[in-house]
Amino acid sequence: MIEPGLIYHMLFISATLFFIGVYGFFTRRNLVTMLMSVELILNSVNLNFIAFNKYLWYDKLDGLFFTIFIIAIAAAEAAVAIAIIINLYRSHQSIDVEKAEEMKF
Amino acid sequence: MPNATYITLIILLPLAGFLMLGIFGRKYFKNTSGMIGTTLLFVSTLLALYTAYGYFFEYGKVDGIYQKLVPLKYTWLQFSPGVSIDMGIIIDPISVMMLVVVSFISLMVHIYSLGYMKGDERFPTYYAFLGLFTFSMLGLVISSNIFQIYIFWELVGVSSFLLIGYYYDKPSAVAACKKAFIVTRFADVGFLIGILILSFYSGTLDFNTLIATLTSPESNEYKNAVAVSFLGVSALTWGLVLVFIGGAGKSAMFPLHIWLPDAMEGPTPVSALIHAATMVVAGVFLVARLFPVFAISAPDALSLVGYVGAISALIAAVIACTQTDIKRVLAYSTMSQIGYMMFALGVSKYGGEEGLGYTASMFHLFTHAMFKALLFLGAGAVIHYIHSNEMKDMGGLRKYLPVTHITFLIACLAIAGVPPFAGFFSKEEILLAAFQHNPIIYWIALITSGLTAFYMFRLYFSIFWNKEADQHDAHKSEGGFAMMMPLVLLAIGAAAAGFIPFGHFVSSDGTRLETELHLQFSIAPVALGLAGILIAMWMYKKESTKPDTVAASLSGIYNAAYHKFYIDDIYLFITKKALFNLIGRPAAWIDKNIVDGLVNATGNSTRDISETIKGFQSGKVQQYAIYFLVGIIGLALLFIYFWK
Amino acid sequence: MNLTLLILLPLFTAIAILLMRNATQVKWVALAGATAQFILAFVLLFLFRQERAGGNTAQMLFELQYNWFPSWNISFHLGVDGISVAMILLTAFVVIAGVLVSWNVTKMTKEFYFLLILLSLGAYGFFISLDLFILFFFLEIAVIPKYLLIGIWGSGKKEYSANKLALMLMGGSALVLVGLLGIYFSGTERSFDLMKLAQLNIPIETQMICFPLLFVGFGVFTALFPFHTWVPDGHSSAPTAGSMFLAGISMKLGGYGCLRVATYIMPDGAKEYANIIIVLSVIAILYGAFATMMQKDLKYINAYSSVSHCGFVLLGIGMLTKTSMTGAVMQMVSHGLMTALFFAVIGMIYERTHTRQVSEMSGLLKRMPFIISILFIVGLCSLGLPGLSGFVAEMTVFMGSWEHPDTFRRVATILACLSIVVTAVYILRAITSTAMGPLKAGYETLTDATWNEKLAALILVAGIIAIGVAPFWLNDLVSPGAEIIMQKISPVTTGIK
Amino acid sequence: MSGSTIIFYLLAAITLVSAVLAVTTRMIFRAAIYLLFSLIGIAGIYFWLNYEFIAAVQIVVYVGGIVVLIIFSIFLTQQAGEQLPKQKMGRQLFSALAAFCGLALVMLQLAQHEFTGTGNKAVEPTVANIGYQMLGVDDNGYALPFEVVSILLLAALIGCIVIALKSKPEKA
Repeated sequence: MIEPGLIYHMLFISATLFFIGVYGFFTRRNLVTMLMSVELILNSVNLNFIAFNKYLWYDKLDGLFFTIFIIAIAAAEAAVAIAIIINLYRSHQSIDVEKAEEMKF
Repeated sequence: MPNATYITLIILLPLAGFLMLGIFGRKYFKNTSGMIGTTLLFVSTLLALYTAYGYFFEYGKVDGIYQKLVPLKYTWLQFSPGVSIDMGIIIDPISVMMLVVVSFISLMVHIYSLGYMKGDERFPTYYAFLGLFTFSMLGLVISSNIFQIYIFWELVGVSSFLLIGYYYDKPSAVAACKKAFIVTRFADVGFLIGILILSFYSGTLDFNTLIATLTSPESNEYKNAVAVSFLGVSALTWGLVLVFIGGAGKSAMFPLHIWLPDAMEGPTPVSALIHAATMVVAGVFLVARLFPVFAISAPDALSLVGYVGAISALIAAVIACTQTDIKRVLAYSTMSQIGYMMFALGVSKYGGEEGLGYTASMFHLFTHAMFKALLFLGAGAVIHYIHSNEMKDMGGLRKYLPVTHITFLIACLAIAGVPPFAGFFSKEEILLAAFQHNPIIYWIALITSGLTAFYMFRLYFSIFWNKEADQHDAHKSEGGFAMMMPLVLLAIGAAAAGFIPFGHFVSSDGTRLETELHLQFSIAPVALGLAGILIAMWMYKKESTKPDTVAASLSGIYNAAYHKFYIDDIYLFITKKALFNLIGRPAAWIDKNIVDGLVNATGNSTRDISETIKGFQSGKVQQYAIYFLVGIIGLALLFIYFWK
Repeated sequence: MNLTLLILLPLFTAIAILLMRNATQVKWVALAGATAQFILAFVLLFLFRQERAGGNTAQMLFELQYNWFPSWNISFHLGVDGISVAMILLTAFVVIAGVLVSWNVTKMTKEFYFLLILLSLGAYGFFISLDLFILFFFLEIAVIPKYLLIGIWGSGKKEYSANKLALMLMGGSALVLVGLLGIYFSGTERSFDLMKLAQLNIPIETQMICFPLLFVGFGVFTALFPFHTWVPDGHSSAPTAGSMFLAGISMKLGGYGCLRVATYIMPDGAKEYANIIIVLSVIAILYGAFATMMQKDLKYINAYSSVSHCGFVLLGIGMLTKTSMTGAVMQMVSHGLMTALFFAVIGMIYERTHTRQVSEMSGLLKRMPFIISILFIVGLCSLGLPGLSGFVAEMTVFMGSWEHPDTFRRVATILACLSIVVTAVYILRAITSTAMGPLKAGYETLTDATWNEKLAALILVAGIIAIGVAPFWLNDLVSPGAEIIMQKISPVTTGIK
Repeated sequence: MSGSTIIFYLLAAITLVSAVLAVTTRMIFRAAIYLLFSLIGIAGIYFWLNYEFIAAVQIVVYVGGIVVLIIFSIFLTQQAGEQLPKQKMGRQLFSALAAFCGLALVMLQLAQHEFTGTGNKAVEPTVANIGYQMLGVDDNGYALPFEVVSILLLAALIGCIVIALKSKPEKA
């Protein structure tokens, strides 16, 4: 019923997804697209939790709960992030991160 | 036993005067300060005379030997067991003699100044400083501890500094007081190191113990002190030579004499007191105080004293012949006479007949104080009248200043060694001592004595004869009673002091020393003296061109002497050029540029590094994220593969 | 006597100052506080002498110990011996004089006095701590106000000086801290307690490392060559009271630390490094003196001369004899009083002439006899005139140094002796050209000292003369303490038997 | 290769490919859409693993909520049709390299690691089980985190409002 070997597949997917998100986070200059990359990263983490829950610790539901909470927090985070982005857009007329660099030195 | 209270009072009364006048004088004793100072000193002098009487005639002698009594000793600063600075009083022939001389001359000067300094703006300050000086000088002579003597030594130096710089708005006076202080200070370092050496080897600072341990060849201290040597000279000799350097500085011995002529910038009574009669003989006194150690344990040091004294005597006499400022002539004469005292000590031995030089030296100190103070005070009277120090402004004053004239003449005769004035007796003893022990010094002394007569009478004739007095205001008087009385008293002293049988009271080992005149021996010096006087008379009695002719014919030596043998210039070169430029300036430069530069460089490099590093804080989120990831990967690699 | 009073009194004074409404109130509160400190210091002296006369021979008197941070063995441990009492007296003298001469400060008066009092709090705490941790704590309290005093109320290139001073002193403190921790972790017993550590026999390897750290760290405070460059800049930029506190108190923190902490705890280290200390201090003495000769600004002259004079403190410590240690402490007290007075006088002159350049002044004696008399006294004290404190201290150091028969120390002592000539040169140059000579045009209307200036000067002069005329009381106070420090250093061969 | 496995690979491929496209395309609106597909792919994987509840939540919150939010914000801040500015080549290469290194490292570690599951009896991730445990206050209950998250959500809500508020013009 459960193929333990599949956990490797799941983890490979998760890791790949994570680094795709990282790559996006590094290369995108638009804040909204950076936010998307962050969502990808969060999802890769969720996938990890679920995979472990499914294949290694199926006697508990902890991984699942973490996923639920992460999704909740991600929702909150996205909302706040977007509020910040909009505010930034108002003040800078742009959401290019390269231009928002007041916090240097 | 002597009464310590009286002796303490002798010293403390002038100090009280100093404190009272120094602190409250300007406000409350504007006009009465002179009288206050003089009265206090008068009491001091009476007490000193009383003490002298008591010591010499009542209790001082035990079994025919004058004892060194210590009626008071108080531990002032304890360094280690046995080594302490004590404030004490030592009563022995020389200290009692000095007590009398110092207080008496000081009293004369106090009285004289009542007239001389009248109306001066800083009258109370003047008397305060005189009080300070008298206090320190009296303290110096009764010191029972070598460090105590150093303490008062310095205090004497500072009061001399203050009094030379009394006319502080004259730049020359300011320069002179600085010079005097610094030159003597330089010598004092020698003294200090000498004290350190002596105290180290003797294990004490107390004079009596120190002399006792360092003169007994059996004691361990003595053996140690002689065994250790540096550059082939024993530690003990080094110590004494260094102490002598201190004395030489204070007593203006060659080559540390350069401050003395300049010190004449001070008020004339001060010159009489400090730079003629009392302070400048402190060096002689110091050598006399340590005389047993010099004579018994370090004859080499003692002969150095002798030669330095002789050279100083000669050089000063030569220079004195060429100077035109009357106070400077007197200053060089002082130096020359102190040279006499020094070499008299130098040729002396310890004990009995052999100790004639010691007695002679002290005797000369005593008589010299009288006639040199008189000369200065007389010169003061002249300057007071003429308002100039230069010989060329003077001449024919004998009619206007009769008292001064007579007293000055007496003093000149005394210093020239004409019998029966005081100088004759003391000088004869010195020459005799030199003749017995060291022919070289004897010949130098003889020449010097002729020169002395010459330059003193050059001075005398230039002031009182020479050209006829011109338009001096007739209404000006010679000076009041206050100025005349000290002149007369001192003249009596200068004339009669020679008849005191000095050897009965003061001798190297405290025993009675009979001194008699050897008439056949006296012929040479007296004849030379008279010759000097006659030459001076021939050259200077009438206004003429003879002096210039003579000077021209001796131009080389005359010029050298006129420029004080260029010693001042050498000093100036060493201090201004060498010391300031070669040490001071580089030190300041190094501090500013190298040491401080290093500090600043540390600061600057820190700033530069941070300038570089702060580029990382670009404010760009993505860069931060990349650093973050690279860091994580790096750490992961580190922990996984390298740091298992 | 409860020693916490010495900490609480300045603390309450400082708080009271903060509560005051206007500058006048602030000044009077500060003066009252300083006077109370002054009285307290004398009460301490009196009680201390009484205890000693009563036969109490304990090393530290009035000891007091509270647990402060038990898990790290930090305790609030206070106590005084003669050396501390001497330093406390010095602090009290300088504080009251400093408060008095700052009477005319108008800029942020409240903060100014607050910082002054805070600094005194740090100093008192430092001198009475017997626990290295709180000792360090108070050391830091004493450093920080200086930065502000110079940075805000200073003159000239004050920011530069304030930064330099604070950084160098902080660097010194950092070394001290490292050294303290080294000691703390070295022994078998984790302790910061000074008295305990002194009994512990710290291993020689640790001493070899920690002694230089502590000595140099404290040495920075007391102008150890070549870490002295904050001295001229700091002093010359500081306001008058700031310079007084800096030279009179702060530099003494270092000397006291070198003695009480470094040398006392690590006698073997001290012996190993004695020669280096001697060399550095002789360099400081001579080099400071020669550098002073070339200075033109009165404050720089005094600052460089402080380098030279503090060299004597370090020389006395480095010579490691009881007499020289006593001399070092005396020199600290003497130099503290003297240099505070010197800065006070310079401040008074500057307030009137608005210049500190020696060449721009002349003949001031005519217009301000009081101030110039004080200048003479302090100058003469500086060049070591007997009857004033400088002489006593320097001579004690010389005598102590001379107790070693070896040539190296002899030469060092002789070189140090030579500095008294150089000192005479620069001091006379400074005071004669300011005070004497013809009065400079434009100075005809200058006025003499006011009551507060007179009072401040007289208090310090009284201290100087008290030591100079009667040094035995200070000697009696200090030398037992020095003896205890010396006990652990195996008796150096002394020539004087 | 069973059908189930094929479906799994298919879902994985959808997820990864759309993720790559989402981070590389220069049309911002398309990026959002690719993200949508990627998220749906993940939801599919959850379904495939029999975690229906999570899959549902994934679709409701991510697909229905967050992506829509993102699309709104795109509309609010950007011309939807515009192309995104191009990143510097060096940065792209370096990022790719860093990401690849990280991935390689993780993969290497994963491949070398031996996972062992517990032998206990499985708990079915039914909605009832989840519900009981979520609000349970016993040892395994998640009531407290639940409350915390709810407060966090509230805070986020307020925060959003505050941040996005237009600042009032300052009174003179």
